Amino acid sequence: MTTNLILSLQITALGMGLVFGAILLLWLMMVILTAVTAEKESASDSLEVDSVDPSLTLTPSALTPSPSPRGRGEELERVALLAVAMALAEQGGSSARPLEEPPTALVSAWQLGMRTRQMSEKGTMKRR
Amino acid sequence: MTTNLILSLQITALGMGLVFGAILLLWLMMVILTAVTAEKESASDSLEVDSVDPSLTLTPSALTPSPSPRGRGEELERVALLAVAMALAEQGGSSARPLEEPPTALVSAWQLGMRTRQMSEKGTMKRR
Amino acid sequence: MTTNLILSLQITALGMGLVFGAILLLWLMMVILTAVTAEKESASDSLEVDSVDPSLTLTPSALTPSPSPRGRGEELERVALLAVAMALAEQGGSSARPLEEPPTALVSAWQLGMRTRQMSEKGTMKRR
Amino acid sequence: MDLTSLLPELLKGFSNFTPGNGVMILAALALIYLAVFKEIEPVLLLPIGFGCMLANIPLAGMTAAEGMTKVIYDAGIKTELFPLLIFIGVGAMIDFSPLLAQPKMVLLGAAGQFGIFGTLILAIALGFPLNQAASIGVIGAIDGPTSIFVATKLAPELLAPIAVAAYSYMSLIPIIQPPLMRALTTKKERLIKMEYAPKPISKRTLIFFPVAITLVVGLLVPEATPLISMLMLGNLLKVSGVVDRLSNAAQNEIINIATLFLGLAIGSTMSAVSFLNLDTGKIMALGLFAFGLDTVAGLLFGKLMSALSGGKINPLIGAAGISAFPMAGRLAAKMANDEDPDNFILMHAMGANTAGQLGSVIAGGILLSVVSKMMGM
Amino acid sequence: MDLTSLLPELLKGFSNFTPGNGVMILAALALIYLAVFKEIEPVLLLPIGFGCMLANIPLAGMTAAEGMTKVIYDAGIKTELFPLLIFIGVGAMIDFSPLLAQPKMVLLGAAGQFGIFGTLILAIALGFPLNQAASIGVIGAIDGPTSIFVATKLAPELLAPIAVAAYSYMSLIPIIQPPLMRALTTKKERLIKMEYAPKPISKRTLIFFPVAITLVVGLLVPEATPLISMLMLGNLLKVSGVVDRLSNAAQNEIINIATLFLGLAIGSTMSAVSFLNLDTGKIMALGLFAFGLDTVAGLLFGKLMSALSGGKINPLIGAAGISAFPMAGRLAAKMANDEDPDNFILMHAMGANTAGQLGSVIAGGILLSVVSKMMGM
Amino acid sequence: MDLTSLLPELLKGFSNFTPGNGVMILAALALIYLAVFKEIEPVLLLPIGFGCMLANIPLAGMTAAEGMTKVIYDAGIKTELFPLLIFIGVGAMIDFSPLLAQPKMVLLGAAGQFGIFGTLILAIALGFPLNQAASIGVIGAIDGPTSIFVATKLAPELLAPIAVAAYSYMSLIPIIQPPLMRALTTKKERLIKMEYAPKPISKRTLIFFPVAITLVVGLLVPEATPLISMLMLGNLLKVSGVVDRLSNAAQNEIINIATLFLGLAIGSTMSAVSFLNLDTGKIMALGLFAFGLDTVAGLLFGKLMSALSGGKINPLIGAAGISAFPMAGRLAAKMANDEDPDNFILMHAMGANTAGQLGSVIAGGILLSVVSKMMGM
Ligand code: NA
Ligand code: NA
Ligand code: NA
Repeated sequence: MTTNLILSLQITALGMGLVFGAILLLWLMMVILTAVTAEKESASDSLEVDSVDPSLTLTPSALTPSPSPRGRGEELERVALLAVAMALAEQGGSSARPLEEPPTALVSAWQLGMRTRQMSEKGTMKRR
Repeated sequence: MTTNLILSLQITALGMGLVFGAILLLWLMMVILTAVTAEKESASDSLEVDSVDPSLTLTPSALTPSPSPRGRGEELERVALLAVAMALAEQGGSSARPLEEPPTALVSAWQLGMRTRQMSEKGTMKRR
Repeated sequence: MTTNLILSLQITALGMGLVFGAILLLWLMMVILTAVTAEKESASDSLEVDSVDPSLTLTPSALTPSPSPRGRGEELERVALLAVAMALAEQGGSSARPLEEPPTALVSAWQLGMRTRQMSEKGTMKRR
Repeated sequence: MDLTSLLPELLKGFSNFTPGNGVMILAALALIYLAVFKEIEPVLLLPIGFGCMLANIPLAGMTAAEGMTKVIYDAGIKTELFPLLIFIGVGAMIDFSPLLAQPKMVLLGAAGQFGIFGTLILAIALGFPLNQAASIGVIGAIDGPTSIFVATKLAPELLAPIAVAAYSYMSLIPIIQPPLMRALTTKKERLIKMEYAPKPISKRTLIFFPVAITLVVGLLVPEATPLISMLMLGNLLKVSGVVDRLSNAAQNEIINIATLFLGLAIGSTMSAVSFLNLDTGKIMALGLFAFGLDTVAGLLFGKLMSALSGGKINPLIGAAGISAFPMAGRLAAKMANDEDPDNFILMHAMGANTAGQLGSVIAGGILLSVVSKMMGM
Repeated sequence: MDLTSLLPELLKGFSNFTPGNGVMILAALALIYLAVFKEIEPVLLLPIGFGCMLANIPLAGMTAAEGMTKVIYDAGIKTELFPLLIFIGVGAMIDFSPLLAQPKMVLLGAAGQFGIFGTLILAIALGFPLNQAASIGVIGAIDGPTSIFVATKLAPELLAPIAVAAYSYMSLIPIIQPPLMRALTTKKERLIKMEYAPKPISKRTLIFFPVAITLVVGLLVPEATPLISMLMLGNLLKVSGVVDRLSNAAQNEIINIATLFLGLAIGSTMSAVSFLNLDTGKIMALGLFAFGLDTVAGLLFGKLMSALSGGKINPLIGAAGISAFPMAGRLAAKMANDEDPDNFILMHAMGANTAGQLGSVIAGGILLSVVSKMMGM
Repeated sequence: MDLTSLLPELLKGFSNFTPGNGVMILAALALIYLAVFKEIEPVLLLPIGFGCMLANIPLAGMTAAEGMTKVIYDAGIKTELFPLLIFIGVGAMIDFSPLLAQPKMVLLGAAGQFGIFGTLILAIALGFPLNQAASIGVIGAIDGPTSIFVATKLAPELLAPIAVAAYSYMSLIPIIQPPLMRALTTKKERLIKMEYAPKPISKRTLIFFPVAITLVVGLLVPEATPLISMLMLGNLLKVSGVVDRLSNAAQNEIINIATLFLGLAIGSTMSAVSFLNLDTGKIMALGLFAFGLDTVAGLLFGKLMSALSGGKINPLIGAAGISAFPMAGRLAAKMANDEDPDNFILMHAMGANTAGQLGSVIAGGILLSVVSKMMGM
């Protein structure tokens, strides 16, 4: 039993160490990823994110009150609006959101094409 | 062949006897069940049933003309209305019905919660 | 290698011959099929086709400008309209189209029946 | 390469085509025709017909060891998964409140099963062995999944004709039942109006009911547990109101996929070799007999209940006890309404009809239990 | 035929009924009750409860070699397909932008896994062998599919109590966490407001993120690859925006069908023989301990981060690092908001919460790796 | 416990990582990039790319004997279920009325298959054995499920590069075809206007058509039966109008789930060991050659028909006979319309395009039949 307990303590030390190690690497990866991808983005691109998933949680850029000089009340107002929007989004389900068509060069001439519609059905897709 | 026929007659007697026996026990169970659960119900609870499944068949409490002194015509009117409602319900499909949110104490604070929405999607769920 | 190449040439000759042979038989079959089924059709029946699948491609009878004396411009106008209709149909998805109830003698009394609704859900079906 | 050796290979489709294949393909076309143009249970007869067609195209390999329909058959029919999955969906579509509002209606669900046993007797008399006779008898359950489930257990070799008979006659209910209804009831009986003054059914009752049914039937007739439990699981998913996701999945993707594959797989067993024989004809005839006998038994029991109640019960609702949910229930109500436009017995008929559904499953389980025991299976 | 020989056959359902079956059926009814009337994870506890009921109806054969739930168990649990399919759907429902906007929050997802290892130690001390102790510990991942996946690999015999514990306590988070939150944080700490001024997250970042996570975690902890990759596949299907068909299938039919069958199959392992023993009780207690320890560790680490940051971090968000997505995140935000109606830390809490989801999967994989290696599995 | 012995274990992900894995992961990222940012057949290339990534994470075990993608591969690729299920859905999306209105268009569907055989010759010349050469040739069917079905039967070891080539080039049709169209047709030819005066197609014709096609093709080319029958089953489900439930299931859940799993399973065969070799490069080149040769053959046959008809047929529609439904059809119509805004040949092009779909399946079946026979398989 004692050997087993010592073993389990070792597993704990090792395991938590590895978890923290892996998470630290993820942190590094995320910092690099956001840095690398951000510099390739235009402002308009980043706006798109707002509508990527309104139903799951608040999106960052929508909240950006940040070190602004605006009054606290104004900020709260916005948060309240967001709460309402969130509740509505949750009622509506994810299929209701207006997913904008990502603009692509190659296929754009074929957006009307049936294959596109049938096989990927983005945008105005209604079914589920 | 004759032994087989006798056998089949025995099976029939036994089988129908068992079917009736089982059904009689079900009858007993249903009487007990409705008695037991009814006494635990408030009036408002029983109303809920009305909307549990309008699309499948008439619900009992909606018809309750019963030993009322009202005229036969009035009753028929209600039945006719029901028939129309049924037909409409059948057209609309089961997804159209307004399923009221069952009120529960524990989770109510979490009704807005995503997990609830994602994993059980009751009430206003639109999809399919 | 050379024997293999000769083999592959033989396969090609044989294969393309068979493909053309099979396709010619299909041609024959289609001619017979359209002839046989057409003579059994009333005009009203053939109109139904229009709505069988507006979302996938233009339907023949909708275009029938044919050896008509109408001006080319009028025809083009119709084609343009069709293009718009097609685009809309593609946006809307196949579930949006109004599928008319095919009239049948036997089951018509049971159109209201739940089994029909539950098990085949045609016509106004909303789900997905 | 000797190209001439390929020529027989090229015509193998035709050279292996037997007259039996021709007959079965005509039968397949007839099934598809009935499904599409007469709308006779199209969701099942169309896939069955198409599967039958495929099974009779020589060398197509769909039914071979690694063929598609064989894979589907092994995955869903041999394991009995498909009828059970269909029952989850059917359960989510049934409303038991009319039955719970008038529990005595449940008795009509017992009487309407006599056709099962009467047909079994007749099948034995025609020379079928016990396991096959029982499988044929269960056509009289007048419930597709029950028939398929029992036949798969007792006599899988007869699955195709039994399934075809069960679903074909199911849609012919409006043709089979009315003459018997008129013959066995008097106009006076058909004019009987029934009071409908049930106590309201609470949501709590509706939720406890499927659980209680599963336990009671499961303990009484263990062999009926798979069928009754999946029917009740579907019902519980719906009435609980808390798992609409699952309830909708049961009523849509699960039942649709299972139905399509079930039909294809059953149809694919209809090869000329195994289907074209006298037995198939006998089974079709016995199936029709079963439907008729069920109706007669139900009506006679309805007349008995009518007499015992002092004429307060319209015997027509007895015909709804055969199952064939929900068509038989509506037909009984329609007959009464045709006699007297002021007579509405739909709620009573639907109560008897859902009772028939329960009775069918129970009778199927009892038959399975008794016959398995007798045959030492 | 000797009819008297059939009589024991007819009562076999009752004669084979053991007191253990009775206890387990009561437990099944309790699970169904909690699911339906208390809405405790109904999509899982209702099927689990129903499956448990079926497993304790004697001779029903659902769990026998060719029984329905056995077929489903072999197809989806033994192969570990169901938890992975569920993860595809869950991944398509997660939004990682709050986490990407504040990467340091990811540290909280590591601290919230301490309960896994603390519980493992306790389970060893209680006499469980290493593989079982690790499986019990992984209840502390506070993530259903992770717990099921690891338990299936290490100790499938404990799958049912582990799954029941994981999902039951999951819904009790709002009851388990608040007392610990209040006990371990000062009012001053709970009042801390947090700035939320992240740089905007581009769509490109959101698309690269699931791919990068799969690669990094896959290389670091190969054993975590199945779980993390399916979670990230689901997320990629959603954020890519080009395969809505597949994303919707993942969030609907795939997750619904997998959830229903997973629940039924897990419930069906709860036969009296295998479930009714002291170990089950110990597991339920250890599971509760794991939930508590996770919360404590998360909060203490939150306090540490708060102190290190000079009081700019509200330690309550540490409690969101345990996983239990998304409830723990909302609960932390609600606690702060209850103290001060002007205090909104939802975005930070959700960041910590999604970090907890990642941390749980990673910790599960690490545990699997270390224990497999040690046991020479 | 010796902790130092665990260290290599901890780095095993990296220590087992080969340069080949790195290359394949880059290829996977490229596929995902093309799918997401260039929208090249995303529903297939995204799962294929993701599956490829997983197959090259060392020791992840996804492709091991009991790994997830192996389970899916065995269930759906080895059994050939997935391409057939996809065909049910595709069939429900095809409208054959333009073809039925102008039956002679069907000839163009034969000419557009020459690329299959021309590529086979070239592959033989490059040293591929017959079964592999035939599998590579069938990329020229320009139809994903047909390519996958035939390759699975003849040379499953080449499945991944063949599937990747088939789907990648499919989306490059708008880049591959136009130069060939301009090079092989004169401006005068491209300006040819075509009368469109078909007799109306009755619903009855549309219903009989899929049944008749199944029977005729099934008897002529039994090996093509699985593919053609599932395509036609899907079409029948739709045009019959009586089984919308099943038709919708085919077009949605069945095709979506099959597509996602098919992609993952195919991608998971792209391990460095089996994919990174010269053959893969050759196959990609041969695939491109097949696409071009199909287009050329189609155009030349279109010119022949144009000449024979006295200039009443626009040869551009010949390029639509290659399959690649429906893109090739639209592309031909667009080319004509670009030359003369008043020229509309869409209906003719779609007729040729659906004919190409039929021709592809038939050619695939013939190839399978001939090669199987020759190799004594
Ligand atoms: Na019956
Ligand atoms: Na956790
Ligand atoms: Na082709």
